[in-house]
Amino acid sequence: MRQIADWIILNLFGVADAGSWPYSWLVYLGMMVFAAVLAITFVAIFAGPVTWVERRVAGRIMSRLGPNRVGPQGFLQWLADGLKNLLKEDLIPDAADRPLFRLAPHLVWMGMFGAFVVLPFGAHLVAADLNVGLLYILAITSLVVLGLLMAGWASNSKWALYGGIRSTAQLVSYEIPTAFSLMVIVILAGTLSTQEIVRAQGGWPWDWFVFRNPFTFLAFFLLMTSSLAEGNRVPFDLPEAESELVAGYNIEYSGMRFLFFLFAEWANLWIMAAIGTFCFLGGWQIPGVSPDAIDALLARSHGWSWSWVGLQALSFAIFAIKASWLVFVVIQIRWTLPRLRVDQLMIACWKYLVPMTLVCILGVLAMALLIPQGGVLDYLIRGLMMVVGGALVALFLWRARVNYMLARDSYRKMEGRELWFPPYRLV
Amino acid sequence: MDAAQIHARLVERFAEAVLGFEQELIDPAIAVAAGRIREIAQYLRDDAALQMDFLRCLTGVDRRETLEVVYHLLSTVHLHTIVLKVQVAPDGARVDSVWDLWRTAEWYEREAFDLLGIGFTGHPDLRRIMMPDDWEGHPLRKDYVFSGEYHGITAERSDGLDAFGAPATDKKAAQARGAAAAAAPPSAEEPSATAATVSAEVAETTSPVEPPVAAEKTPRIDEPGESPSTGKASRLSPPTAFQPAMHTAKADPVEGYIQLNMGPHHPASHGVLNFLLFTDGEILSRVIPDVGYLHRGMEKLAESMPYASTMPYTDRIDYLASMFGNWGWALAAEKLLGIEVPPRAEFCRVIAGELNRIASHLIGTGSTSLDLGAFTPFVHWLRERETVNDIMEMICGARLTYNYMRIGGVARDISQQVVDKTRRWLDHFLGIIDEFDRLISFNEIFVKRLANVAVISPQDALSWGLVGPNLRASGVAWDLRRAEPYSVYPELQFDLVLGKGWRGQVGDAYDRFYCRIEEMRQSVGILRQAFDRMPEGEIRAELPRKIKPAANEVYSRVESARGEMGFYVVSDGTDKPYRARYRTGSFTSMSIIEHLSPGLMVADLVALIGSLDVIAPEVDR
Amino acid sequence: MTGPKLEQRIEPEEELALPNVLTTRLDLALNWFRKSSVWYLLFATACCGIELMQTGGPRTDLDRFGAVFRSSPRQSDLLIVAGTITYKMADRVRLIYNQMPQPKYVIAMGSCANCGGLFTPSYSVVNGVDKIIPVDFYLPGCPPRPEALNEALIKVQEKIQGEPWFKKIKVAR
Amino acid sequence: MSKKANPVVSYLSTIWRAMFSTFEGLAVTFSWLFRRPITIQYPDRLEKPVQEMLPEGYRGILEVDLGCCTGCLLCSTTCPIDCIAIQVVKNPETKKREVIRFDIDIAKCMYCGLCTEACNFDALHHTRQFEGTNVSRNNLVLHFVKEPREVSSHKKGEPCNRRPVGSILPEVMKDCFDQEEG
Repeated sequence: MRQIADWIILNLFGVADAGSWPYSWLVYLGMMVFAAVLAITFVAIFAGPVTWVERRVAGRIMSRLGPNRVGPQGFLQWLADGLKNLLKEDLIPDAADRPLFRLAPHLVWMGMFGAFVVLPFGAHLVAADLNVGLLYILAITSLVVLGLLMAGWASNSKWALYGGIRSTAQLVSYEIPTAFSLMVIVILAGTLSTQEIVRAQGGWPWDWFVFRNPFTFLAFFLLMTSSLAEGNRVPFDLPEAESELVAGYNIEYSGMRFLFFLFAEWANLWIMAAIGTFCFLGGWQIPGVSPDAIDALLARSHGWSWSWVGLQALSFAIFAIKASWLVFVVIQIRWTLPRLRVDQLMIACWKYLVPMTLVCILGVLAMALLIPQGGVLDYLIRGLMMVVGGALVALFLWRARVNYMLARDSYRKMEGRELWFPPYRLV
Repeated sequence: MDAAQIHARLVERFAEAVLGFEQELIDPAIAVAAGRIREIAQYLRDDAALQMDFLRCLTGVDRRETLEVVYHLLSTVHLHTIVLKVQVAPDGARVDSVWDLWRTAEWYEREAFDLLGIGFTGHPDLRRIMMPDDWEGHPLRKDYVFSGEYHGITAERSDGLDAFGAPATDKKAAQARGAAAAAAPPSAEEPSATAATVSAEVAETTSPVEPPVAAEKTPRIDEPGESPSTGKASRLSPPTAFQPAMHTAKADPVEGYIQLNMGPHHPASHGVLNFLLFTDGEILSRVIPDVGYLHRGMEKLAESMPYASTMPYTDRIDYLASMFGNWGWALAAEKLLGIEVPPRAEFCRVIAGELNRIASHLIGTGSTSLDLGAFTPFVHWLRERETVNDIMEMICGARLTYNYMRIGGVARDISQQVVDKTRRWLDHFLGIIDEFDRLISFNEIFVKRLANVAVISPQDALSWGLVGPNLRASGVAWDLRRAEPYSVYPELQFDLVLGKGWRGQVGDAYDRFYCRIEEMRQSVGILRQAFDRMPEGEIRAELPRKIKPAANEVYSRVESARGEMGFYVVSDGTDKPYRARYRTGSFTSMSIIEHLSPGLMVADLVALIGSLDVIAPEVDR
Repeated sequence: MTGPKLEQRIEPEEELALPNVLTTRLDLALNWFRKSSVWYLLFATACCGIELMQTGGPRTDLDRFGAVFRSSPRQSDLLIVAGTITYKMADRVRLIYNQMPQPKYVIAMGSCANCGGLFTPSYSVVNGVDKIIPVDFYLPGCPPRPEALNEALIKVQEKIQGEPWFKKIKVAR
Repeated sequence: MSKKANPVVSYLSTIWRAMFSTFEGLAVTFSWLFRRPITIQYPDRLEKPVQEMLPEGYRGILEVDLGCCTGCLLCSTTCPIDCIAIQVVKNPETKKREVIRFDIDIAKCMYCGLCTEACNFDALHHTRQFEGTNVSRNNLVLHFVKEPREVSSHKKGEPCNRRPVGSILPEVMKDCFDQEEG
């Protein structure tokens, strides 16, 4: 970014030494604003369509269709929701604490948005490859806690306060299993940098951390569970529990501000999936292409080249597919499970997740000490874990098929037509 | 032990306190002295041979000269019933409260106080229950006249039909002001003195010879139509800064507790129920249910209508199980008239009733899962309900408010087409129930949310007058289809579903939930048997031209989806009931919430309401 | 209380500048998005509430039109008064209406909300929700079928589509 | 759980049950992705209008065929809420009874079907029409009489040459709904 700004200063204004030029801060500021707008659009485009996907998937799970009128197959639904909320009346309750009420959605948004900075979307597609990337994600998402509590407090509604307090208790608690299960990765990769973590894995599944050993396999599920809680998703959506707290912390928010909360939620879905992907599922790693080769390509061509761009796009696509799959799983969980009670939430965290993540850390340490990296035994374990993972998926598909078959014949008799209606058939 | 024997025992023991014995009534009643009612009630409850452990219903009746309190008592042990009656003077007289004998009486007495102005000595919390705190008068008194205005909202409605001045609607216009219902109507045809209150604009156009073309130009007083967001909202009263009336006047803030108003608009409140919560963080210290937000005055309406016309109103008592409202009302009228229902009609009733029971339990169990955060199971149940609705549409033409039964039979026959469709659906449905179990009933989170939550002991359940699945979940084998059989249920095979402590203790929320699932399976069996056995024949009995039962009293009851639905009808020999009283399951299950709630969490309260399957209009009527 | 403030904004529009082609076009586009995202408040009082649920349910599926339910009045655009309103409830209905942000629409669903319906003679029932809050559309039925409610939603969408949006912003702000 | 379970066993079994039941639940919801949704795409994407899908006896908006109506007022008196208003007057010239007003307030009607049962002359019927949204409540009062017309004189039980159910309603609704608003 700095380089581009300097380049602009050099070429547009003819000033070679940006540091001593008095107006260079203006250009820097402009660049920052431009980058921020670009990034917000980027995140919005990430977050928006997910709402459409979720509603369509939820619709099919519930034997209905979901939005299909706004644009082709209802794809513009997210845009409609966004624009409508922008046009709604800007409403702040009289009794609310106005500055805090205004600030809260921005904090939540900032917390979510900030995490995008270090997400490695592709081989060289990362906004900032911080050497403390994971730590940064954990730290910046803590802003969300502040925002939610602020929203709950400032609304001056007891329901909102309940939501705020619940979310604080929840997010603060679940930081620990999240961090612990990420520790597993840090131990294996030996770095906190997100790009380095991806590079420590490989393109093929047996190089992924999730199949490295039983403990990473477990840690993957623990991470996904606790990040569900971090993102206030079902079954941990207590802060906005529809049937208990009406809408929780955002009960008094309307229009634009509510939109911020919504978008933060969906953006968080991506962050959740992205963390799972780059920590456990090999991130953007292209099977058969080593990251060093891509680096070398960049270095050889002194800039960019078409093959480099192609590889970037491929790496991004791989990343996006993996992350989308996780997003889909999270959506499906959302529409399957009921909600925990608040004490059960705490029990699940402190009695189950935290000890289990600790076991994972110990186990990974022990494995790292006992089993040499790249040895026969190591690959044997990786293969075994892949078999376990594959078996789980196969079992899942078999159970789903059983459920389908149980309903098929009686449905045909009742309705006089076939039950089969795969999701790719659009209506 | 029959009524005469009970009367003899009471006379033997209380002698002069027993004032009379109305043996000729369908449900024989014993009149006792007002001052001794508590004593007698206690004896009836505690005596080993009587053991009247269940107060079915407590009704206030305005007898014009006196006010009467009627107690319908039942012994679930000895299976005998008795009716007690107490008469008091209308002004200021009080009856001893029996709330500590049967806890359900607490709310019943509040209701009698609210609607009839009967005082109860020793009642812990005697205040209005249905009407707002600042309401004037007691609506169920025979001489009650509604002022026609409350908080600036007038009852007059001068657009629509009334504006065109139909002679037939004059009566109704008067009724809208509550005047017609005040005294016994001298003659329905006469415009009567109430016409004077009709506003001038309307009166001008009520000339019967005026052609409708001219009537269209009638200045309408209440102009609806202008869009509120773009147009002028002129016809509304000026929106001054108003303070909505909080009807829980008794709720003084308790030091150290957060006071929360849950409802009447709340996703988990199943309609319009209000709860005042005192919470210590997430833990509830006290929950005060506040009902009456849907009190529609159905009992008063029944007094102003012929027996047959009340039928559609009974749909709305419990709209999820409206067939049972129909059924109970039809039974009451048939008992009063002494009519036998043709066998085919009885089977039609059972089929429609059991289908409705399934439909109701679908919502009951589905909304429990919705309240716990699982949306999909609920929607799946909605989907199955659509099929039931389709079948109901074929049977009676409506999806929700069936109005299917008539006095002496049913409105329409059930065709073979319906039978076939229902059979096919039932085959499908059994599989879907199993799938529902896999999806949600056996889900660990769901189980953990419901198991061991809000356990109701059998004693409590009886004392609070719980009925239906809620009572059976506590392990009390009480089902009117078995205990006091009616219709053709004795011919049909089915199991009583009792709470077994499937995942926790007997009588917890999970048992109440799962009892309903099991009852749906039983209903499927009943339906299949009923289809097999349905005889050919008439569907309606011969009725007298004018339904005018002789003066009598009856308490008819059916096992609705929410338990005993009772209709206490007092007939005075005219074509309209003198007093109609609806005893419903939700009213009593609502009253137990205050007892159960201390120590629960906010989220448990939601589960509790869901598992009790409380439905607002049944509470408020 | 937010009531009085809100009501002031329902002042009649004044005729402003001549209708501009651009604003008309923009109106059309914006209204198309607005009408595609009508969120209704989950407000069920009586029998119609069950049909309201069924309408959101799988058979009729209002979500097809982008209409989803919200529990908080702050986030909803459409108030579907589904069921009987009693005098005891009347103040709350008005409060809920006032809590909704502009622009907002009201459907009186079913006979009770229209005029009291079969409970017109009752002493405790408000004879029509339009005595309390302004109503945009009246929907007959007792209760109306889900498809009928769907039709009412389409009517609301048509109404939104016809609204001059830019003019209103000028007046309101 | 009366007997005291081994804490380790119960700890592990809780984990197992939570995992297993979640797995089973996900399998159910996943299988639904491949099942046919039951959504009926009202109003436009349909094979036939919803009205025609409804069974014959559906209790929709009321309709009267004045060619069959004898002006007996039975429906109006049977109606528990008086949502039918009929005026029959004797025409001074022809000395025949004429119905000058037959209004049905479909906004107030509760669709109970008592009036159609009461009608002995096959005049009053429920149609399968249910769409009646309107901006004004007054428009929802259907005026079936446009100009005074003589009542039918056929006897009870006699067949009446009535128009098919549902054929009269559309034009009446159109007339009433197109009135000026408010």
